[in-house]
Amino acid sequence: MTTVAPLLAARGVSKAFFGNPVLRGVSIALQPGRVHALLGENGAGKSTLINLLSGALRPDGGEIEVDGRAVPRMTPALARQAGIAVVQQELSLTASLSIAENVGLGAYPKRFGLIDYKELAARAKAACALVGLNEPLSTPVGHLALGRRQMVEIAKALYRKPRVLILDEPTSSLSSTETKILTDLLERLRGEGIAILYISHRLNEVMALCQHVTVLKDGTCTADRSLVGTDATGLVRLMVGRDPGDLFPKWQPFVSTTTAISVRKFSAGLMRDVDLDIRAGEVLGIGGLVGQGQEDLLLGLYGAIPGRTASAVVNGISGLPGGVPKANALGLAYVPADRKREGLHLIHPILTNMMLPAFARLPALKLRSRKTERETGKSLAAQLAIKGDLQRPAQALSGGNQQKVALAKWMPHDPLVLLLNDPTRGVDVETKREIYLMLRTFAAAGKAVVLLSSDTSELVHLCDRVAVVREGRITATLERAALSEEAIVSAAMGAEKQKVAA
Amino acid sequence: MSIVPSAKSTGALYWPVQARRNIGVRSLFLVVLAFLIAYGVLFPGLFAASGFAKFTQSWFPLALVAMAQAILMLTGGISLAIGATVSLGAVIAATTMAGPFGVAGGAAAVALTGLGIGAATGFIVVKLRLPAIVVTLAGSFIIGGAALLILPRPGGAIPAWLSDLLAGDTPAAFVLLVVIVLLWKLYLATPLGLSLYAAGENPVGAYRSGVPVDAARVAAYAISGLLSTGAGLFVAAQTGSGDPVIGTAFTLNSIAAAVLGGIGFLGGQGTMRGALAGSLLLSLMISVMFFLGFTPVAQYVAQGLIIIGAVAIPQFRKV
Amino acid sequence: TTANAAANCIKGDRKPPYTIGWADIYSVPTWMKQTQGTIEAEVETLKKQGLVDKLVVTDAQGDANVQIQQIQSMIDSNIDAIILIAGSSTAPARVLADACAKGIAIINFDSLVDTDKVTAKVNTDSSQWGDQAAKFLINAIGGKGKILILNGPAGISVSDDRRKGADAELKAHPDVKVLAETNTPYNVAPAQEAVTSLLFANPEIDGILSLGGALSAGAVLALDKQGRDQVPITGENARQFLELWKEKGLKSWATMQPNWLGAFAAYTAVQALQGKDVPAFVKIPLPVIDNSNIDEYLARAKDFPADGYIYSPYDEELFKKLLAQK
Amino acid sequence: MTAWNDSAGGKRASAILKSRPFLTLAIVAAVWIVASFVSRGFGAYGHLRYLVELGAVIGLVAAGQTFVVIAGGIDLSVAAIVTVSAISLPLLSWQADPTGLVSILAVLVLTTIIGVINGLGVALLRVHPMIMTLAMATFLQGLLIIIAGGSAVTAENPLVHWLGNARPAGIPAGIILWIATSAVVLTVMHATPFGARIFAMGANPLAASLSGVPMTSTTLAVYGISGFTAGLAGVLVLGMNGQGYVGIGDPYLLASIAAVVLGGTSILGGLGTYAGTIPGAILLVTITALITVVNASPGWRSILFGSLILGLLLLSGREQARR
Ligand SMILES: Nc1ncnc2c1ncn2[C@@H]1O[C@H](COP(=O)(O)OP(=O)(O)OP(=O)(O)O)[C@@H](O)[C@H]1O
Ligand SMILES: Nc1ncnc2c1ncn2[C@@H]1O[C@H](COP(=O)(O)OP(=O)(O)OP(=O)(O)O)[C@@H](O)[C@H]1O
Ligand SMILES: [Mg+2]
Ligand SMILES: [Mg+2]
Repeated sequence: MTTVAPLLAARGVSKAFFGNPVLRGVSIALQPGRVHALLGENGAGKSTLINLLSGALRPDGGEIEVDGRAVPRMTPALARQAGIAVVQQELSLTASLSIAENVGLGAYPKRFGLIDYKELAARAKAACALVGLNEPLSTPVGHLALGRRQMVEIAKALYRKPRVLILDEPTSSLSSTETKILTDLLERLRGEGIAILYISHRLNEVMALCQHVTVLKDGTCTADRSLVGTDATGLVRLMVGRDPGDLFPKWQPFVSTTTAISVRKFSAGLMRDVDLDIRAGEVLGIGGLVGQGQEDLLLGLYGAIPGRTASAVVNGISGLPGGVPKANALGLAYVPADRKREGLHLIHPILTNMMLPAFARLPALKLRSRKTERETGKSLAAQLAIKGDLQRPAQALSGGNQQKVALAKWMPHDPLVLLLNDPTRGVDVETKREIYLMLRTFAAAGKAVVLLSSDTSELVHLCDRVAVVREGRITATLERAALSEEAIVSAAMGAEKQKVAA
Repeated sequence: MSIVPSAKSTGALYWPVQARRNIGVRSLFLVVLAFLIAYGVLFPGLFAASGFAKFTQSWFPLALVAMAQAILMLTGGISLAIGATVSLGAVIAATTMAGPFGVAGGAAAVALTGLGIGAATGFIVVKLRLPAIVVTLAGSFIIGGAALLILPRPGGAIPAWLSDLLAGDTPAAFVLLVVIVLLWKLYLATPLGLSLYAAGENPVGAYRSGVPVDAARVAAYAISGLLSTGAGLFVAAQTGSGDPVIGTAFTLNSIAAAVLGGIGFLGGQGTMRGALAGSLLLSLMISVMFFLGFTPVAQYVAQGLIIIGAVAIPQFRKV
Repeated sequence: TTANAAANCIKGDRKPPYTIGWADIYSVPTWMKQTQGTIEAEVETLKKQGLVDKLVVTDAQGDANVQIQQIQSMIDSNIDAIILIAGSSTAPARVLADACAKGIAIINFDSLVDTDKVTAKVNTDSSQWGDQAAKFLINAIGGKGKILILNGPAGISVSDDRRKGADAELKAHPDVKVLAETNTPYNVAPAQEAVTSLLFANPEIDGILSLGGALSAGAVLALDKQGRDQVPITGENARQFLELWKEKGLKSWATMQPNWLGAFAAYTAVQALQGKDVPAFVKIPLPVIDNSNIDEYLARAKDFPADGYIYSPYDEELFKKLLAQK
Repeated sequence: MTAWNDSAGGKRASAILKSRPFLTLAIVAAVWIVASFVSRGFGAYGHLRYLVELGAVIGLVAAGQTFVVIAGGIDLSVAAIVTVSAISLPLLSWQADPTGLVSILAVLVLTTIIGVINGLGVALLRVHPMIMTLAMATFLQGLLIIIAGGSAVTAENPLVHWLGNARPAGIPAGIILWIATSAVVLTVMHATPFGARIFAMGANPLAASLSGVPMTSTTLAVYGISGFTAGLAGVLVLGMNGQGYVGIGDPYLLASIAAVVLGGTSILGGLGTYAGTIPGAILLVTITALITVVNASPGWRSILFGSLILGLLLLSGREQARR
């Protein structure tokens, strides 16, 4: 199999941004009928490498080869002609265009110079069917939830009938059902002889799906080998270069009688008449299929969208916070899922991003102390292992590091309740471990953590309780003893209505 | 999210897509309709051939510049040179059409100038990555200066038959508008046309998807220039002559019409039908206020209120 | 126009009391407000005589296209008379022809339209304005010297006509050197800014040919602020300029575009509607302000806005006389 | 922005040298030097001083405009506010106010309220800033019809006259006012949490609001500031011309926007500094003066003006890629 010329390969490519080397002499070869994993910590250069492979960026040195032949000036158009398709993370979609128009973007079927809508509909429908996307094709993508958009992005790649399919963290915003659809699909495509490059921070997926792995560390290739005979621990060792500890911190029961937040008949957005108690000292998981109203639950509690309630007590004060500043004053903090759109100011320095909650609550005209800001920033960066100059704009950080910044900015304020919306999306294992540890420590200090997550294993291993949301209601609240992936999934699917009390 | 399996046949995709795009502008359509009815009640002559002709003629140039502005805003651009470009178009029409090359030659000169100015502006904005608002501000002085060089004071002439055809008691303006809207729909049905939206809203993603982003944006500027000088030609025909500063007010009005019509500033948001409705509202407002007998002070106040109201009310319904 | 033929556009089918439409191009500037004041006063008088029942006012906000639309609306509402200051010397021609065909009396004053399809045009002679101003200035500087020319906005026929009117005199005196020319709105601030820069660039200046509006006041302020001696300057009847003239003891000459052109237009419209013959062009003699009569003007200053124009007195006798001229 | 980095000494100096404000300043200096070769008196100290004094008016209007643009908006009502300020000040002058200070304060309160109303429309009615402020400009036109020409008696306001004409220590009072305003503006913009909130709001309003930035009050404050500085500019321009009139503010709308953008502030919001707007304003008056002294027909002058702006824009930098 290795004797066949790779469909797509990089030979010793290098890339630097503004003089900072991001990739140094990296090689990778994608063979037909193989799912190739690309692993590495946040910022290791994975996305950059696929941007080189797909012509979105041009290498400073080295070569991109298609079918064994070097392509001197790779462009997205050339890549498309060569049958290379990339699934970017919800990046390439246009909200105001319909699903079909997005799926076909850049490769519309034409008739007399016009887009052939009939043909487009047929082909887009086929691509969408592959990923289980059954919304009407005329739906504007802006109306879709994040996970569904991700499916559109995948459909868009499939629409091009690729020979080489590159997926950059395709599952990070998918629910387990959607993930299952995707993995089955990739299995099938592999069987059809397609070369697949798969980037993910979810190692169990990698183990289940991939045959070969390339590991990047600080822009160099540290491993390029078959996955046969490697287990998850081995993978992590490959990535971080040492023996990994347990991903999840040891769970310890914490007895607390105080409730941090208590609401009755709470409605906000999609959520309807929910009763919920969040105890101080616990990590409360929120699970369910994507888009059932979980996000509205957090946003409503946070005062970011209008909510109604029969009664509410938040950190001892009755009534919902009427607005984000009030919620912050009550000790609530929220970390959004879509860090680029909701969590960060990409064009502003990392430091400024970290200080923003402070700016929001300090007296408006009190003079700032640059020195204190720098020190706070430094200690936060150290705490969360964010490397490099804090004066760089946040957009220069890799996705995972951006997530850390979005979390870090709340730390100086000692929030009593942390509302987290999928905080480990796109975060590498090491960082995940750090975040998990942080959350448990946080809870152990008597504070409350509400963790909305699309990663079921996270819910199972980290949380004290998990509330499962379906169609705007909490359909089950699973106590620790009853927590299992199966229990969460079945509650989410509504297979059986259960109310398990510990 | 509704997870409804699509039962529709795949053949009919175009029309559902079009229908979904109406959602944002429905309330504006209602406001415009209300004004149209009010106008019809106040001035029944609107439904006679000549009344209708005159009414569409006064709306037509504003409709064109609203389109010219909207197409730019869809790509994330903007132009402060629309007014000057209208003036230049009018001046060129009024100086060439009576000359040896005749109406056809004049029209060609007007069209080429519009395309050329637009393409040049687009090139500067897109390729040199300069902020559109200042480039076109500077452009407005250059283009306006050129108009003054060609015609230092109002003058020139448009052949009477052309004026009578375009701006007499004929529905020519309306027919032209319909044709232009059809052409726009046709353009939007081409890959380059539709990529306006992607290029405006998500240029990086569009580029990675293989969309010729820069070409789409430069083409938008060129079309915008063509529409602007076209509006100038019509104004010249409507008035029978050229005036080097006739277009000045169109700059802000085109922006107001487009934004009123739901076109966003960040690119990719809004529809042309919205911009057209916005321009129609601005035009109707003037006549309706006349027939309601508003004093100038009341005209200013009402105009401000209508504009704010048309934008704010739909916002409230969303909340 | 023969003696018993009615005036242009008039069909004789309209009976009093008339509705008069005042198609203002931009109602906010003070000159326009003053003009509207004279129109309203005149309409009050005509109302008392039972000749007029309503004055309809539109404001085109400076946009010639809107003015056309508003005139169209006036036609649609079957108004009896339209008086207007045009936003463009060419643009309204066609809509006015339509109005004329409907038998509406149209009196165009101040900014005129190049068309015959109006009942009457009423204005001072812009060309003569430039000519007389140039004559005064050249005379005041002794037939030779360096001058600046301040003019209104480019692309507008009024400013162009006034400037062209000055040409003959300037050509006739080759020793008068024009150092620089500017085009700005007829306002104080831009004139002051331009003249200040021009004074630095051209330290020797003997006179300033200013062709209207409040430009002269700006020029005087510019000289004053630099501590320079005032030079002979022409101007218009802006109150600020006349006050500066007196205060600084200027060697000056001014004329005006009397605001009562508006009142006269309304009066003329009604005359024409009543079947009286009116001349197609009523030339308003340029009133001259010089050192001999400036005090008369300043004595009435308090009746006029501080940023307004002190116009010459008028009455119905004057109107009759003007209409009688051939 | 780079000028406001917190890097160490040497790095900081080089950052300043490379920054947009400094670049704009360098361009101003270059234009002045070239122009004084072209025209003898152009570079005279008195002329430069006058240009800076003129720049003060644009600079004041552009101060508020910079805040608004950084916050992600735009204020199209500044011209009308300048006019309202200059026209209504004489109306608000009275005998019991010998220094004229009270009338000035009254006018500034008025224009600030106008600005706050803009802010209300933007923040609460969620009308796009361009539309809200355009509509406000339209309202103010109506207001002007009512109040303009009402100042039949020129009310002499000593403080206004002083601002427009005095030269303590040889420096025009307008320039002193501008320097003082600039110091306050720069401090508020770059050294207070309020300033940081504005940048955050402009760069990403959604993220700012989820981070607890009080959006409504910040928006009101931003437009209020714009109303205030436009009002202040109206007072100054009234003093410099001795008389207010309708249209006195008109030149400052596009000039303020151009000064902001030429100074390197992104029209998309979230990035920029008033430190760039200051030379941007001086640059504009310099070009205007240059065009005035060049002998050419109006058409050519206009073309020259536009080309100069375009050329300088090319020099002074490009918009960064976004999103
Ligand atoms: N356009 C750019 N400009 C500047 N720096 C960049 C740019 N793109 C990437 N980088 C930097 O290059 C490094 C590699 O980024 P890249 O996105 O490839 O990492 P990654 O391996 O995909 O990380 P993650 O797992 O977080 O997605 C990062 O440190 C990032 O800051
Ligand atoms: N022009 C740019 N300047 C600075 N940084 C950039 C630029 N373009 C992209 N980046 C950053 O470089 C990194 C690589 O880009 P890419 O779009 O592949 O995101 P990513 O790492 O896959 O992010 P995510 O995992 O969140 O999807 C990202 O962090 C992105 O924000
Ligand atoms: Mg990545
Ligand atoms: Mg990533």
